[in-house]
Amino acid sequence: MFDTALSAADLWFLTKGAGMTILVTAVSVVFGTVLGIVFGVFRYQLGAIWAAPVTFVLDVSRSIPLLIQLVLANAFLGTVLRLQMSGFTVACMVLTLYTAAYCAEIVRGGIDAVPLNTRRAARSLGMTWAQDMRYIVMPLATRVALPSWIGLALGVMKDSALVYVVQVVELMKSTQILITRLQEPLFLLLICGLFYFVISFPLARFGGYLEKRWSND
Amino acid sequence: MFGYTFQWKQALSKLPQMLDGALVTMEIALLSMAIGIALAVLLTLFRLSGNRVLNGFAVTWVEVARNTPALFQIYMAHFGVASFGIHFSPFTSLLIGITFNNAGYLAENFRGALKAIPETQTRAGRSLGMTPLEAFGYIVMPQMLRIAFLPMTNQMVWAILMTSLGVTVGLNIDLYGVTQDLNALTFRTFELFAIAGVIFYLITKIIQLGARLVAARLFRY
Amino acid sequence: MIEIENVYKSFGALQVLKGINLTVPNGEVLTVIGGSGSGKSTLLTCINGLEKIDSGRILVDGTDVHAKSTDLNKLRQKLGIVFQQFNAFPHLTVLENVTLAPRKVLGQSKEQAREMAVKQLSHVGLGDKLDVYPSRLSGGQQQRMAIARALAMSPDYMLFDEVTSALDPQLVGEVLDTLRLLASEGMTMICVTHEMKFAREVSDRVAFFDKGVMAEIAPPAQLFDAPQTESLKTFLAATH
Amino acid sequence: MIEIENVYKSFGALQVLKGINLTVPNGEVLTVIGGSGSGKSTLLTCINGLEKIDSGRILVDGTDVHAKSTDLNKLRQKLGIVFQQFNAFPHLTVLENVTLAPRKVLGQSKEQAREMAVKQLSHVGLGDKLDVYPSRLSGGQQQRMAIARALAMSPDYMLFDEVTSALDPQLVGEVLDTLRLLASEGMTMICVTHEMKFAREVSDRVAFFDKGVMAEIAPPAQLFDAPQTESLKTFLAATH
Amino acid sequence: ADKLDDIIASGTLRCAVTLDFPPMGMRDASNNPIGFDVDYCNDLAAALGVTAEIVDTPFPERIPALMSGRVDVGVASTSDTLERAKTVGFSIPYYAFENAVVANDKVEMADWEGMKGKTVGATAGTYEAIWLEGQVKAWGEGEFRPYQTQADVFLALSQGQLDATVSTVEVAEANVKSGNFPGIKIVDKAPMVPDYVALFTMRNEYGLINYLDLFVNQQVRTGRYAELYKKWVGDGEPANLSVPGVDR
Ligand SMILES: Nc1ncnc2c1ncn2[C@@H]1O[C@H](COP(=O)(O)OP(=O)(O)OP(=O)(O)O)[C@@H](O)[C@H]1O
Ligand SMILES: Nc1ncnc2c1ncn2[C@@H]1O[C@H](COP(=O)(O)OP(=O)(O)OP(=O)(O)O)[C@@H](O)[C@H]1O
Ligand SMILES: [Mg+2]
Ligand SMILES: [Mg+2]
Repeated sequence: MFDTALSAADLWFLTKGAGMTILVTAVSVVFGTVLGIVFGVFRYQLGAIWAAPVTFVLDVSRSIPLLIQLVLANAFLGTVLRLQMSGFTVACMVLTLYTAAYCAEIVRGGIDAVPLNTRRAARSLGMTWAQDMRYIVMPLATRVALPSWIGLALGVMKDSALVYVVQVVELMKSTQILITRLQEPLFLLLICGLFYFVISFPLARFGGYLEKRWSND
Repeated sequence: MFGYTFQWKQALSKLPQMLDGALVTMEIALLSMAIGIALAVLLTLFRLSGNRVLNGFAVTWVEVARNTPALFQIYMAHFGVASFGIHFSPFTSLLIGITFNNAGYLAENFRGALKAIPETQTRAGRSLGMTPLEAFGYIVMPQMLRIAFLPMTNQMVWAILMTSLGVTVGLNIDLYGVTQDLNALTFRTFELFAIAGVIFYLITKIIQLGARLVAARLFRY
Repeated sequence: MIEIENVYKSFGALQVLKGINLTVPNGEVLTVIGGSGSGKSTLLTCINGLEKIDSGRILVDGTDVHAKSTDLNKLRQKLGIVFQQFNAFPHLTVLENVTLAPRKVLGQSKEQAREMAVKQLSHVGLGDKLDVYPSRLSGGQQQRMAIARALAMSPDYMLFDEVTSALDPQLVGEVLDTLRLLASEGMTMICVTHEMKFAREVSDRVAFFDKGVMAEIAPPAQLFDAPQTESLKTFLAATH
Repeated sequence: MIEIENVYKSFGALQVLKGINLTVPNGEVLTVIGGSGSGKSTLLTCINGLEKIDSGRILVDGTDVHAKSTDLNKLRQKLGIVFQQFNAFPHLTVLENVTLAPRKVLGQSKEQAREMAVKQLSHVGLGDKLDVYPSRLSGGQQQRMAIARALAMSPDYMLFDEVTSALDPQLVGEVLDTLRLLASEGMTMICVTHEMKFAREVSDRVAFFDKGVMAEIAPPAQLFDAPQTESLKTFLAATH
Repeated sequence: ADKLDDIIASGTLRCAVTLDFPPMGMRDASNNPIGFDVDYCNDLAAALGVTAEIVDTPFPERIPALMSGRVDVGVASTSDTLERAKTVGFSIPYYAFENAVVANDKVEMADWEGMKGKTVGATAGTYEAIWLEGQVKAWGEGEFRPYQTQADVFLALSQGQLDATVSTVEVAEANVKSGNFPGIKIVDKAPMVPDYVALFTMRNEYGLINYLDLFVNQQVRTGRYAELYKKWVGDGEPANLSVPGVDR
């Protein structure tokens, strides 16, 4: 069907782009999750009023296009503060906050899903707040939260396509570069889509599987 | 304090142009939601139909929409399909891309919502003499839309945010496009995009507030 | 008249109805009793065609319910049914619950449907709840609304499937009173129930189901006071 | 000894406990009965400090439960409590459910905790379910596991809050038997229950709560056979 | 130490180059950067005695990339507009473009005024885009679309999504010649003031700007300018870089 000039080197170039996509995603998701858990517990524990500043920041990062966040962070860190940061660093910072914002919600939802009575049972056995959190709430909340968390990780992976604005050459940008040279947009886009799909689909299915498995016990 | 001098006045003077852009952004988001919801209901029906072809079509749509970046979908709607000689204007391309994405995500939400509606509701409808389609339309769908209302609000917010990707297909009349055009002229990047960010933030807040009011009016049960 | 002729029905490997024969003439109140899983609910859903049968025939006014050519949607308008679980449509007010099917299925005008609905709702004692949402109703009120909803289609037959078993004890009475009223007005009814007192009082005949078989059928006095089979004796002993 | 002195407690505007005075000496089995919403559960959760009180005092072995200086986590180890809703930790096996607190709170070794757990689980008849997850247990078994879990902390007092009301009738017996066993072993117990027969048999005294007030308290024979107040008479009439 | 010292001390010169702007910047078959601007940056690095690092920067990102400190200088065919000079510091011009009108084969178009009423586009943020958008506004009919990259513009033109574009003659000729974009033709010169492009760096780095001026001057003087022109653009006269009648 396709008579293509695409070479093995070009495929390797795309694979490197996909590698960058995965790297940016992995870094952001790891740090974002840690931060999200901290914020999530923090919000749950402090109550709405004390947690308001954090809530606001997280809310902002969910309410402004990622593209603008990247441009602004880049302009602010680089142009205003004159910090010498690579585009990769800026991209990871923005995506980390972005991940944390959604993750905090997921964590809070997970904690909320642990029945109050189960927690009461733990406390009435003499467990401290921390023990209750560690041995009862976290394991149970994880079951509720993990499927959404996988969804989030995949979302971040897809949204990382936007980090091209800070000169990070990831999968989508690699594809555009090849389109520039080879002028086979449809074919290259299909390959690019396939790459995304191959990374994303198994994980998405795994999330669905966990959800199904855990929803009936 | 900074090595950079802010020039807010110059940037703020462009506010009217940016607000015009915000209107276009909202227009695209609203249209894409309206069409997206209709398509999502259709996809949901396809999935319920038991017909393998229709079901396969719906599943493919949903999986592609959910497993590839929105940027990809929009780029595809403009440059990809043009390889078949089908040309859409930037506005239409963006609308198609976002609508495709919305429909996929909403269909999945609807499927989840459907699970929460007891089968006995359909039975009750059928035993009053309704056809399957009537039972779906009058009984199941309204309840489904209520359960899916919050996810729908989120999707609306995402639709707003996704309009920023229109620049990749040559759109320059939406909020992000206008901002970028202004930036190309003056390079007051931080100021201009900060203003755009505030406008986006306000739009999403208005949507969320509006959704709450609508929900209060619509779902009194 | 409802005629049930040698009806068999299985779910997978599980045989639920094993050759049921039963005729319910117009005007009769038939009560069906029996243990859990004996096939009572399944019989009702087969009568109005919500479930298919494996063999045999069910005729309603002479129409074969499970024939290909039968317009089930039309047929069901004749057959009101009320289930154990409250099936109120939660997104509609009480009035809308009752007027929905008359308007959309029978094509009645808004006014026409409303008039009928108000009549039926008053009948079941909900005349003052028209604009309330079902979530604000008690279980008993929800069941009475479901009855009014079925009656608004002007059915010729009413099927009741343990309409009181999901209710708190103090609410059972109000729903049974509604059934009594209907019976006294001459409605043809099949009532699946666990309320023996009610069955004894209201029914013309009582049928006892045991593991998919109609083990006994007789007027209440006879069935309750002189049970013939061992299984009925055990059943009656357990429910007293 | 548990001493409750003039305890008041409200949730917002709703006054739930209105001056409760009660002393439970060691070794006593006290049963608490009363209508829904009369404050029985609230009293129990106040005794082990899960809820704060508005005024009055609660002393357990002389320690003021609600004093700032009291180490509640320590105190709660003395006070086992089992709730109406099954509170199994669903992600842990039966054995892990029971050993968790002894290991993490009391700092017992794995073997030590296991030994105790096996003993208590056998005690309540679950010696063969050690490695099963709670979702595979019946309600009655879950409740007995909850009792074993509380007993594994070697508490001096046990509080039971309607531990049988969420159970199917046929499972009630097995849990009540476990309570009887405990009582016969001399455990100090406060049991909130609706099982009048059980209350009559097992208790040293029965307390009747009515709208946040302890309306009557007496040995079972006296309380059940010669109720003093109108409200207790009505209550007993309704539950028979 | 100023920027110039910093670059020499660090041993690398980071240049913003736009790599979808053939023949000025592009990629070879193994996706490595090549082109006039790439060579120009390498020359500059060599003169400074450091190694060059090419940072691929789309047109709209060139100045932001500099302002955020991601690059040291821009060697990216950047028009020296007065508006931009408020933000960055330009060297003397190192190249000058004439602009051409390029159209899709299927479109009837005799000269540049044929663009009136058509769907036209150019690369967002470029000199020619700003001119073309102004023309479309002045005509009051037709549609203007700014795409993110030069490649997207020609892709859209080749697909027929655009009727015409304005681009530098060099780019237009290179793209027509390459055969990558079937179905496009050069119609006419665009009636624009020649587009002088310059190197740029931070506005206040006078030492570096000074150095850049001299470097551009030396490139012409030594014949390297003509050499690079021949290598990347082809036979013919490279544009005159001085404006008659005025000094800078
Ligand atoms: N849709 C179904 N699929 C599979 N099995 C079913 C289905 N519906 C009912 N059954 C099974 O058929 C048997 C008879 O069910 P049915 O509901 O008719 O009994 P019943 O007499 O109404 O009992 P109950 O008094 O508990 O309502 C039961 O064993 C039930 O599990
Ligand atoms: N956390 C709470 N917040 C607000 N109100 C509460 C809370 N817990 C209990 N209540 C209210 O306090 C009152 C007493 O509740 P409590 O659970 O103590 O009653 P009870 O005697 O145990 O009743 P039951 O027999 O139904 O369990 C009830 O009206 C209840 O609704
Ligand atoms: Mg049944
Ligand atoms: Mg209670």
